[in-house]
Amino acid sequence: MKVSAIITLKKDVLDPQGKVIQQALDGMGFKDVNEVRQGKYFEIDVKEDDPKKSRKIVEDMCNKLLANLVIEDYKIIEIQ
Amino acid sequence: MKVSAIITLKKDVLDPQGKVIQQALDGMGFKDVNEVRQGKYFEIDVKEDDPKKSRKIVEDMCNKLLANLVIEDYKIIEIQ
Amino acid sequence: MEVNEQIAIDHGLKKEEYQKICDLLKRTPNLTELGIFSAMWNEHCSYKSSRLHLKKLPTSGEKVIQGPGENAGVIDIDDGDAIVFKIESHNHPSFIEPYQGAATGVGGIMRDVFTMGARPIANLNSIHFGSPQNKKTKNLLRGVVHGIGGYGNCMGVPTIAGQTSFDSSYNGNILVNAMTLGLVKKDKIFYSKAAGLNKPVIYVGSKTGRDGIHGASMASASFDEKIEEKKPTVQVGDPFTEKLLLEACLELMAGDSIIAIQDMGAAGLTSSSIEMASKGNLGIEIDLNKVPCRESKMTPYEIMLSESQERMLIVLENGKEELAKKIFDKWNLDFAVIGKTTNSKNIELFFDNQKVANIPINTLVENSPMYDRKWKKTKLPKKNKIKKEDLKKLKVKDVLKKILSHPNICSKEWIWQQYDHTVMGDTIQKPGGDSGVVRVHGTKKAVAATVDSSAVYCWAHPLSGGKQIVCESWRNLISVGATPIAITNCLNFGSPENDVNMGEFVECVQGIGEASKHLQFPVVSGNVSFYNQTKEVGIKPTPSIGGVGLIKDYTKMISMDFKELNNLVLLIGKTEGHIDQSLFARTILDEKNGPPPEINLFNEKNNGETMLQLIEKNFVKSAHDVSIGGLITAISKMCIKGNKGIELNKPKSLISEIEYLFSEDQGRYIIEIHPNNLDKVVNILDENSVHYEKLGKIVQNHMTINPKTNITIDELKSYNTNWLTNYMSA
Amino acid sequence: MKSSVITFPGSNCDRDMHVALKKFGFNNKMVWHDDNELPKSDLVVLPGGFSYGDYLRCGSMASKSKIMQSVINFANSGGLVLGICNGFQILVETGLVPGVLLRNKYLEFICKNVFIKVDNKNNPYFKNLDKEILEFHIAHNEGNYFCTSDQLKQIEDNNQIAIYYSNKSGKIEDQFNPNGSLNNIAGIFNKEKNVLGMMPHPERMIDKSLSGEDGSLFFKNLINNIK
Ligand SMILES: Nc1ncnc2c1ncn2[C@@H]1O[C@H](COP(=O)(O)OP(=O)(O)O)[C@@H](O)[C@H]1O
Ligand SMILES: [Mg+2]
Repeated sequence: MKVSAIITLKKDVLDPQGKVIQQALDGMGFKDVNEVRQGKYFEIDVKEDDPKKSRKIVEDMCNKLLANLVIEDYKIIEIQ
Repeated sequence: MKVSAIITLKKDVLDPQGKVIQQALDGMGFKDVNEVRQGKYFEIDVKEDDPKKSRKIVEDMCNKLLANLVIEDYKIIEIQ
Repeated sequence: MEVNEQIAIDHGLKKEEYQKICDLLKRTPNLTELGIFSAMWNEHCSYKSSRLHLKKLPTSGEKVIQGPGENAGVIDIDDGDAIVFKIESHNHPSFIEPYQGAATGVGGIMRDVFTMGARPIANLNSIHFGSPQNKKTKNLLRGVVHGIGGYGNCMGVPTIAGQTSFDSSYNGNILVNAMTLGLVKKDKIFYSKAAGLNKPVIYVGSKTGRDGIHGASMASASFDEKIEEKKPTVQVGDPFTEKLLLEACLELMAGDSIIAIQDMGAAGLTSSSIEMASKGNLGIEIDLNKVPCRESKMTPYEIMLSESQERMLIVLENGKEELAKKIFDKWNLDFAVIGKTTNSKNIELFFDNQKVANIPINTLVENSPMYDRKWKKTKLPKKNKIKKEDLKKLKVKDVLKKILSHPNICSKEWIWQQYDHTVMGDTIQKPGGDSGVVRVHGTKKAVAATVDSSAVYCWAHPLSGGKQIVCESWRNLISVGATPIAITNCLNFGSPENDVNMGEFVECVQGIGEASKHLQFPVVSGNVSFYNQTKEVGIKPTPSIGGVGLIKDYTKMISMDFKELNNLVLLIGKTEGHIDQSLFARTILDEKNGPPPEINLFNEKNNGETMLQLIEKNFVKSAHDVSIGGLITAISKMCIKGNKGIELNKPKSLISEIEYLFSEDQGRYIIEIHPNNLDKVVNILDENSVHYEKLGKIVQNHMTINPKTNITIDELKSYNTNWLTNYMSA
Repeated sequence: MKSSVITFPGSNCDRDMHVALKKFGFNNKMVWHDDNELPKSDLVVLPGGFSYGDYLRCGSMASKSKIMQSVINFANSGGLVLGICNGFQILVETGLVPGVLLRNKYLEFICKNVFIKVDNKNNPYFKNLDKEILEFHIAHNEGNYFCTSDQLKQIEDNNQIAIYYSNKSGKIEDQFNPNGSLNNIAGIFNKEKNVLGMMPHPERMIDKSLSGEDGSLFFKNLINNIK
């Protein structure tokens, strides 16, 4: 199954990327932006047909490698 | 409103990052992985209360800056 | 919240310290005040366990413009030019989040340097990891290297040298020390001493967020088992903003608006504002509502203790606010007038029109605790009795292969190839040599820098170990033809509350002091990192020494690669065959006891100065000092780099061949000279009573050690170059 | 000969480029990204570095800077525009040269000397150069050139490939490819050959004390061609 996960910086952690992108958007005329936060997106295709088990596997990957839980959170957004 | 978008590499574009992550996962014992693709995730908070208009604004941002349409696709995944 | 003893203890303060605070204030502090005390009085800011001992280091000299006590040390390199440099640790954060921890370490040390008005021109790093077999090591190494590169490369400052080692004592506590050199005109150096009343206090750089609150306290607490659950806040580095901050600060510094400037490092706004006021013997008043904040509803406590990166505090001349603002606007950085200097000698903080803190500055600085901790002396260990027959059984080639491919000897190219080492267009010796060398832009001069440490020697006998690193630093500079000028030191130790660890500290510092005094190689800046330990066990004592030297004419720089066939190779210094604590003894014989090699400071100085004479007279075609791995390891590296071989003479020495080749006696160099100059060189060596040997001559692509041992240069290369790359890609 | 080097926020090879251009006889001006007008120039250089921290895609935000409109107009009217490293990435993002630059294959920043083979001398940059193979220096994280197969065909049909990664004797093979770049491509022209984007840094090789001197050949030849 294909599992999609997003990893974002925790709320109070500085997001330098988001900040600079917001400034760039502003310079291009997108003035009405409160905030931009950037994160990572993963689409992981696992050899597993059970959605629950697939989710479990990808959560495990997030915990062990993909996310650094000191500064990041993850969320599974889609399983198909 | 807060609009979430994901940007992914087009199918035929090599994703070196995804590949290396897959190898790393493999090394950690996650053997049953067919493929890993990495993308970007954006959460953009715009001063606009209409969901349709908010979507339009963020699509515009993706077209003009956030995505490089030669190699990337974007998708709005959530508006709230 | 009412402050009480328990809350103080939770802030890392001791019971007695809390009592002292109440006595000094003659009242109970409020929470913001307690936070300020805890930050100022913790080990990281107050040097409470180390101050007493650091005082003994020699810190002055003919070339010293500024010794310890400022953001960084400053030395004179003639013609009105000066070099600002310092080394800093970022150990704990790097263990928790290797990429961001290392990155912000590099960012922090660069700020220390450009705060003084200097443009950073070179970065170095000293990084130490657990054993390669430890399952965390690989990811930590990768993360740290990416972090150092990620920050330094983006800043456009070349990383020109460093040091990397592996030892199981770092399994639960890696070391990441970053060093920066900056170039400044002698008459344009900026200091952190405020002066004058009612001068505007300016905040510039990034906004303040909730990051790293209590980072400084974290750096001063040892790791316990629960560290992984603890999730302390680690800062995220923003090198792009720092690059803008660098350019904006230098632009403002070109004028005459600044009275004092201080970066916000550990303990952020707290320590920067207090230090500036304290040095100027002034008071300071800050309106916390004016501080640019990233998050809403930040409290005075959070604002004062935040360790958000890429921020500076400036005391300006009156009337220069507009001009300064214009510059920071141009670079898209936050700018705010947040307060002023006062004559109260207190730090006074206002928030929502209320006074939220009022503390006499001397209670935070002069009255901070200072401890004379208990410490244990380390006796010089007894020499091992190594059986000659055991050594005879070993094949030189097998041993050499193991030594050259040892993680602590093998080529670190995998690391430094990820660091931009050529940006700025002045790098004339890249990583991989004895020192990195950069030209002083637009002049004939060049500056050499090296960073070294010898944890094994320091562990076996801290006093000798301390001396040895200073000597090694001095040798690495001389080997590239630089006259050594001064050092910076980063003292990485276990807990000062443990008398063995404290003893290691005291005696290493003593050793560093003795050597630096004898070599006239003063200490101009440094940093102490205690509590590098997991549970009760400290790391091996690991002082890192960063040395800086000057090459007057960069065309006379020396490198270690063998240059020309038929040239002669000489060994400077005496080989006694000291095997204990050598890499050979520890890895081949598995013998971990015994004393480190003896340091003879008189010979060290004499040999080094004689080397400089030979270099000055253009006799030296290539040079390399002998360090871990011994004589044959040093020669092998010169062969590999120069892609040439050597035919070694039969040694006249009485010691066994293995001892001759792998012992780690100190004060030695290998040099290449033209045969026509042999007599002249020998004359100079004799005149200075320097011991030397004729080792052999340079030949094509093979190394002949004795009639039975013949190794091709390609073999040597394969031993030396593959280990790290293979390890990282496995 | 007049040249202009654009400084973007985060550029860090701008000074190095200035030093190199001056050394070989250009009268160079530094131009701020937020300016509207380019000074009169025979050559415009987009230097290396990390414009806007490379925080989105390399070069993407710089390509939207104010000055870039003038640079694009200058290029479209036949002016010479040279993009080095981050400058190449900016050119790609403006569409002045085709393709994109992805993360290096092994996801590591690479700083080292490489050999490059000059493929096409029928242009103002390499005309009259008396060497085919140069030793250049690279220092980048995103130099992995990529384009679609249709684009590749066009590029090849128009002779737009400027330089390839090769070995010392000019062999263009996978093992000499430092970053996974498509067909070992290290630099690309626009159709008209007045715009050149390349990853290597000739400005770091202009003195025998540095990593090498082949950069000097490049600049000397360039100024002679412009004269
Ligand atoms: N982390 C690092 N960063 C940059 N260069 C490094 C690093 N680690 C090692 N090096 C380089 O590798 C070479 C070998 O280091 P080292 O074995 O400590 O040398 P030596 O024994 O001559 O002091 C040196 O040139 C050093 O600058
Ligand atoms: Mg050395």
